[in-house]
Amino acid sequence: MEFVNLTIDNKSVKVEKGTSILEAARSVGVEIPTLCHMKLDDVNIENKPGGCRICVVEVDGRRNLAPSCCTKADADMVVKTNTMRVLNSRRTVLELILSDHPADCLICAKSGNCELQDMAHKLGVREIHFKGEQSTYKEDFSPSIIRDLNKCIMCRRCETMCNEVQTVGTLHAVNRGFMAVVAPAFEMDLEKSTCTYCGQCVAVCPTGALTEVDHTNEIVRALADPKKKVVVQTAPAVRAALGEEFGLEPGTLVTGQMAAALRRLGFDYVFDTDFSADLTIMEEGTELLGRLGKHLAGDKDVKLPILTSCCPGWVNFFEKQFPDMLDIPSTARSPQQMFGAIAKTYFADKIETKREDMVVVSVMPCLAKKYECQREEFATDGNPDVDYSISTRELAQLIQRANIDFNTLPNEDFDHPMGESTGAAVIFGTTGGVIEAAARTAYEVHTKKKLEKVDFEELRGMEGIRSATIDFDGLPINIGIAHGLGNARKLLEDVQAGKSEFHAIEVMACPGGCIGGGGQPLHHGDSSVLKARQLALYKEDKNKPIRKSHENPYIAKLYEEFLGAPLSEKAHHLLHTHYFDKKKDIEIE
Amino acid sequence: MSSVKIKLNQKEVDKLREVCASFNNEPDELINVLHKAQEIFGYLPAEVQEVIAEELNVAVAKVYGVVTFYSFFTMIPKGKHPISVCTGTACYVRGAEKVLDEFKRRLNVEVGETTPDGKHSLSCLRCVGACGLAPVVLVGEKVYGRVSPDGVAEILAEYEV
Amino acid sequence: MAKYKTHLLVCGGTGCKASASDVIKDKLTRELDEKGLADECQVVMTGCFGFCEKGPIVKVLPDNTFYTQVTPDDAKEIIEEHIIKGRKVDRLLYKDPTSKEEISDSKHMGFYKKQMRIALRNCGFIDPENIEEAIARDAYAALGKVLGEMTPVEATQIVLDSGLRGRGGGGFPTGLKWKLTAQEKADQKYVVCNADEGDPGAFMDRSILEGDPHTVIEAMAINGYCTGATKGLVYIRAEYPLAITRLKIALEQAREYGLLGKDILGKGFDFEIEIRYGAGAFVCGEETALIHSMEGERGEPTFKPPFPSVEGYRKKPTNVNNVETYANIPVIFLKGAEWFSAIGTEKSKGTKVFALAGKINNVGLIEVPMGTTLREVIYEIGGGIKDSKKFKAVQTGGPSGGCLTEKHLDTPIDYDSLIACGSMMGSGGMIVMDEDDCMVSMAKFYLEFTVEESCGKCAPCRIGNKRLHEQLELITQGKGSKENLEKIRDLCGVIKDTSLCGLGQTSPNPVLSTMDNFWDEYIAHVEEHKCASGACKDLMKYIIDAEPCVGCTACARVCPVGAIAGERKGPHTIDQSICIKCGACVDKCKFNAISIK
Amino acid sequence: MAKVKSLADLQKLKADLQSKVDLREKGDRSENLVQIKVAMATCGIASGAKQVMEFFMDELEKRSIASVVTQTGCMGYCYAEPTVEIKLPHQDPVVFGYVDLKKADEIIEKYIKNGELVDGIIPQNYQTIDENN
Repeated sequence: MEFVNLTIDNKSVKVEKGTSILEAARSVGVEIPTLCHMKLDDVNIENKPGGCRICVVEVDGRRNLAPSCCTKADADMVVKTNTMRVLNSRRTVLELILSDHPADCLICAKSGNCELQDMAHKLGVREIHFKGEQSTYKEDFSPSIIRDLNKCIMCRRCETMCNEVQTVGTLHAVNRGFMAVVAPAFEMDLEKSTCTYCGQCVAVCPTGALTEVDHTNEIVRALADPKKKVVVQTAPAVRAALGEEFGLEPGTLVTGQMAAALRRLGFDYVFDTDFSADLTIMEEGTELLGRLGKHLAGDKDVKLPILTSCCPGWVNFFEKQFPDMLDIPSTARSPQQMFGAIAKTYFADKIETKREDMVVVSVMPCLAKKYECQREEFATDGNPDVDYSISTRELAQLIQRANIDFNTLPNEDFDHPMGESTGAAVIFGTTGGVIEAAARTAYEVHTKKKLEKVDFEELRGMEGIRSATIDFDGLPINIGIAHGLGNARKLLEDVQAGKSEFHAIEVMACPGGCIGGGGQPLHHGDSSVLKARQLALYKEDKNKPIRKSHENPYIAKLYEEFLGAPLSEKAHHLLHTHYFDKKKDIEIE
Repeated sequence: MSSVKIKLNQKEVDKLREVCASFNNEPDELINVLHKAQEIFGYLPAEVQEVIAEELNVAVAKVYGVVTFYSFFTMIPKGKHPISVCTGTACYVRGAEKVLDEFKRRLNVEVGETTPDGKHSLSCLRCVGACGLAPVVLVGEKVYGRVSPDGVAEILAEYEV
Repeated sequence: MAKYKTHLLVCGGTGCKASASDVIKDKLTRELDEKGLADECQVVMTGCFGFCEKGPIVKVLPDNTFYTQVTPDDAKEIIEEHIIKGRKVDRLLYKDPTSKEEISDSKHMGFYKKQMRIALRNCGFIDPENIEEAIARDAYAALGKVLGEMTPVEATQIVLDSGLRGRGGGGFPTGLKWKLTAQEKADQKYVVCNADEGDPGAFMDRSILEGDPHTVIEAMAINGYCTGATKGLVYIRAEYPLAITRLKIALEQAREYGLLGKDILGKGFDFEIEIRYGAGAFVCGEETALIHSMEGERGEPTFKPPFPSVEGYRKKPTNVNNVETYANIPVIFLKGAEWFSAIGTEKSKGTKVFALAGKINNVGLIEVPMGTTLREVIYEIGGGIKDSKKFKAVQTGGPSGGCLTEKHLDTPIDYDSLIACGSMMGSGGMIVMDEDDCMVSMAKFYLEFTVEESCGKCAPCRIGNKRLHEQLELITQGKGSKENLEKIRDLCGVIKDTSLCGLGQTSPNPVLSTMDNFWDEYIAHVEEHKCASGACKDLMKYIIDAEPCVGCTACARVCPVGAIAGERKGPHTIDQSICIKCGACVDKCKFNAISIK
Repeated sequence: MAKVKSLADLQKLKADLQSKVDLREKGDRSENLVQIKVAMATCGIASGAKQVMEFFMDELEKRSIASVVTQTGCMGYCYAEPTVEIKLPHQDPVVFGYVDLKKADEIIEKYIKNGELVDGIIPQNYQTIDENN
C-alpha cells in the first residue's frame, strides 16, 4: 500500500494513495460540506458526480477550485478548505442552487431532515442574490413515493441507487442544462414505470424531491374513530432504527418503548410482524422442503432454487423484469400480508369484530410495503388485509406529534396472540436473516433432530452476494443470499441461464436488507449506521428465549385452531399468493 | 416534454430490430442506432425508444435520457417542410434573429413546434458552416442564403399549394 | 487516360453547395461534352476554397482564374468564352474592394496573399472523393515514412519537436498528449478524431473533412502507430452530411488501397477507423463528454484526472485530437519538425485556420501563420468592414472566448497573447462586429448559447449561466442597475472558478471581456437606459415627428397593436406603453416622420 | 485497384499520379516555371495551334522541363498565327509567330533550354493578361 503526505488546512495528513481530498480531510477532522457525494463503504456504493460543487477547495498551484470529492490526494499537496475564495464560491453556488428551489421549507416533508436546509444554515445563507426562473415539473404521486422534482438539485444519488445499485433503471438524468432533472422514461409517473418502490432513492435524496406517501393523517383519523378496532404490527427492522429519530445511537433497540408508544398513540392491539415472520417460515420452509423432496426423488420439473418472497420490492422487481420466472419464488405472502390476512380473519373472529370495522396498520422500514398492501389480491371485497403501511419515519412523527417523550417510556410487551415471536423472526430485518430462520426450522423438520448450533454465522455479513452450504445431516443444502437488487439480478440471471447451483436464495431489495430500507431513518450515507442496526437485531435474536419459528407456541396454536397445517387449503388461501407478469403493464403515456 | 403516442406495427418493429442488430445490439452504439431510427421514422416516439431499449438491453429511461440530451433527436414529428434558421454567431450578427421572428410570426408557432397542418416545423440550428451566406435558412435540405425578414414570405410562398 | 489541358475546380464546400455548386458542376460538364471538349477539360469538385463570402467559386487552372458568385447560368459563358475563346469572363472576376479592379489570378487577391495553407493545403485543390488525387499530393507518404523509418518513440518526438499544439482550443502540446497515451500499458488503446465542431460560426474542421479527408485518416494512422492504438474513431457531427459522406468514401478507398486495415504498407501495422456520430451537443467537444457520447451515454463531462490518456473510451487509454490538429501532422513528417517550428511565434508554432465571419467583406475560411495580427486578418485578408462601417470588436474563441477591440488589433494571434487579452484561440471562430452591434447583446447571445448547451451536471454552469443570462436580459431591457453589473462580475468569477468542465469554466468570458473592453456601453445601458447601437429593442423608442407627419393614417393602420393614434390630417403619436417596436410604421411612412430614438 | 502493399508501391503510385494534378500544382507557383501560352482563338486553331499546344505539352514533359502550357485568347497577331508566348522565369515574355511543330522543337531546344533567341519573335510591347488584371 502506498501512502502520500499532504497538508490540509495546515494539518499534515497521511493517507493511502488514491484517497479523495474529501476523505483525507475527514480523517483529520475537517468535514468538507457536500450535497452530492455519498459513499456507503460496506455495500460498495459511491456517488461522486462532482456536480454540486459545494465541496470545492483551494489546491496550491491549480487555476480553479478543485472538487474535493473527485480530486485525489497527491503527495505534497497543499489544500485549503476555508479560504475567503472557497467560502465565497461555496456560498454563491449554494445560493444558485437555492435560487432554483422552492422556498417552502416550512411545509416540506423533508424539513428538519433536509441536507440542503442544513447546508444553507451551515454556510450562513441569509439572502439569495440571484433570483430568476425556476424549473418546474409536474408532481408525481405513486402508491409509495412522491416525486416533487422542483426540489431536485441534480445530486444524482437516486440515479446511482436506481441504476448502479438496484439495476432497476427507472430513474435517469433527462433533458439538458437548466431543465436537466432525474426522471423515469418519458417523464412518466412512477406507477407506470419499472419502479419497484424499493425507496432507496428516497433514502438518499438530500432534499424533499423524493419522499414517501404520508399516511399519518389517515391513521390519526382511524385512531380517533370509536367504531374502529385499530391493530398495529411492527416489522423487525423498525425496532433497531426508530430510536435514531429520537436522538439515540444507531443500533439502540427500542422494542419495548416502541410498544409502549404505540399503545399511547391509541392502537387497540399492539402486535408484531415478527409473529407472522414465524408464520412465513412455517409456510415457506415447508414449501422449500417440499420442492427439495421432489427434487431428491428425481422430479425433473421441480423448480429450484426456491426464492424468498417476503420483500415486496423484490417481488416487484421480478414481476417487472423477469416475468418468465414467476414460478420460481416461493408463493408465501410477505409477513406483512400474512399478518393482515390472519388479523382480519382469525383474530377478528376472536375479538368478534367485523372485517370492515378493523383497521390494520403496519409500521415498516419499507416504502414498497405501501404499494404491497394496495395490491388487489390482498383484499377481500375491496377491503384490504392491511389498510395502511407507514414507515419508521412516519411512526416517529406520529409519536412526536402526540407529545410523547419517547426516551422516558417504559418497556412494554406486545399484546397476545399476534405479538409473540421468536429470535428467528427478528433477524428477518437483516440480509441473511430470513434464510437463517428458514434453515433453523427446515433443518429440524427435515432431519427430525435438534439443531445444536442455532447461529449460522456463515450466512451473516454485509457482502452483496454470499453463499454457504449447510449440512442437513448429510444432505448439503446450497444457499445463496443477495441484498440490493443489482446483486439479486446477478443471481437471477444465473438461474435463468440454468447455471445456479443453489437450492434456496434469499433476496432483499435494499442494501443491508430491511435495516437499510427506504422507510428507515435517513442514514445520510453513513454505512456504520446499517452495521449497528444489524448487530442490534442479532442481539435481540440471541436474547430471545425461543429462537426457532416452529417453536412459537402461538403459531402452533394458530395452526391447531385455524389453519390446520402448513400449505393446507386454508393456508394457501390466506397465506399464499401468485405473481403477475407486470412487464406488459409498464405503460407509455 | 411530452411523449407521443404511437403504435408501431410489426413491420416497423422488425425494421427497428434489424437496425439494432446491424449494430450488434451493442449499447455503445445507442446514438448511432437512434440516428438510424430517426432517419426511418423522422422522429423518435416513445415506442421506438422502448424497442431500442429492449434490443440493446438498456433501461428505457436511459434511452430517453440520451434522446433528450442531444438537440438533434426529437420526439415531435417534424413538419413536411421543416424550417431551420441558423442562429450561429455569423448569422446572428447578420440578423438571423429578425428572420426567425418573422417565421414565428408568419407561421404562428414557437421554435420546436409544428404548424397545425403539419406543413412546417420551426427549429434553430447552430452553424451550418455557410457563414458566407449569412443569415442562412434551411427548408428541408434546401439552403436559402442571405435571407432578410422580407424574404421570409417569399420562401414560404414556395411551399404553398 | 485523358490528358487534360485545363481543370475547372468547382468548390464543393457546404456553403457553395448550398448555392447550387453541384448544379454548376453538372452544367459545366454538360457544356464541355456538347462542345466536344470533355477530353481536354476536366471539371473537379473540390473542398472549400475558403472564400465563402463570394461563393460559389469556380477556379480555372492552370491560369488561376478565380470566378466568384457563379450561378448555373454562367456555365455556358465560362465554357464558351474562357475555354473556347480564351477570354476571361470579366463580370465573374473578383473585384478588389478598394481599387474596384478585377483580379483574375487568385494569388493576387488580398484574401489569399497573407495566407499560408498547411492544414488547408489540399482544400480546394483536389477532388476529395478521389484518393488518387490525394496520393498524388503526397497523402500517405508521411505514414509510409513513419512506418518505414521510425520507431513510435522517434515519430512522437518529431511531433513534440514541431511544437504543434491542439487546434481544438486548449492548445495542449500534441506530442506530449501522444506520449502520455503511448506510455500507458493496455491491451487496447484508441485514437479519436474530434470532429464535433459545435462552436457557432466555426467550420474549419468540417471544411478539412470535406476537402481533404485523407489527411485526417493518415494522421490518425500515424497517431495510432505512435501511441500503440490499432483503432481509431471519428466523432463527427451528424449535422455535417457532406463531410460524413466524403469521409466514408475516403475510408472505403483507403481500405481498398490497403492504407487502412491489416499490415499497412507491409510494415505489420494494423489500423482501422470507425465513425461515431455526434447529435448536437456543444459540450461533447470536451474530451470526456465526447468519450461518454461515443459510449452511447449522455455527453456529460467527468472530472479529470483521470485523463483520457489513462482512462478513456471503454476505460482504455485514448488520445483525442481535433481535425485541424491532425491535418497538420502529415506535413510535419514530410517537411520536418524544424520547418514547422520555424513558422509562427515562440510558443505557438505553425498556422491556424480561422472561420472569418460577421460584418466583414471577405467572409471565409483562412489560414495564417501564428503571429499574424488581427489587423492583417481583418483588413488585409478580410477586406475590411462591410458597407464601410466602423470596426467595433472581433470575437475569437466562440462561446469560450472574448470580444477584443480596436486596441487589440495589432496583437499577434497566438494562444498566449489572446489569453493575455482576455479572449482565447478556441477552435478558430472569428466574428467581426461593427458599430451596429451591441456588446451587451453579444454577451447575452453567447450566454444564451451556453445556457442551451450546458449539460446540466454541475450547479454553477446549470444554474449560474441561466442567472447570468437573466441578469444580462434585465440590462438589455433597461431594467438593470449598477448593482446588477457587480452581481454579474461576482457570478462570473464563481462560475469560472467552480465549474466542472471547460464549458462552464470559460462561459463567462464573453461577458467579462465585453465588460472590460466596453464598460461604457454597459454603463449606458444601466444608467441612461440607452443602447447606442440600437440593437436592444426595449431601449428604443419610435417617435413620430409632428412636423413632417401629414396625418395620412398609414402608420396607424399598419400598427399591429393599435399603439398609434391621431386625427386624420393631424399629427399622430405612438403610445410607448403599447408599442412592440416591430418597425412596421417606419416602413410604411412615406414622409420619414418616424424615427428611432 | 491493387492494394498498396509496400512503401515502394506507394511511391510508384504517387509518381504515376503526380502528373494528374501537376498542372494545378504548377498554377500555384507559375512564376518559377516556363510559361507557355498558345493563342487559341478561332484563327489560331484554324492554323494548327491545337497541335502546337499538344506538342509543347508532350515534349516539355518528355524532356523534363517544368512548365505550364496554357491556352489563351487571340493575342492580336492574327497574321502570324499560330502565335506562342513564352515566359522564362524572371524574364519578360517573348512572343513567337508562325510556330509550327518544327519551330516549336527549335524553341524548346534553343530558347527554353538555353535562352538563345530564335527567329520569329514578334517584337511588340504589350502587357500580359496577368498584368492587365
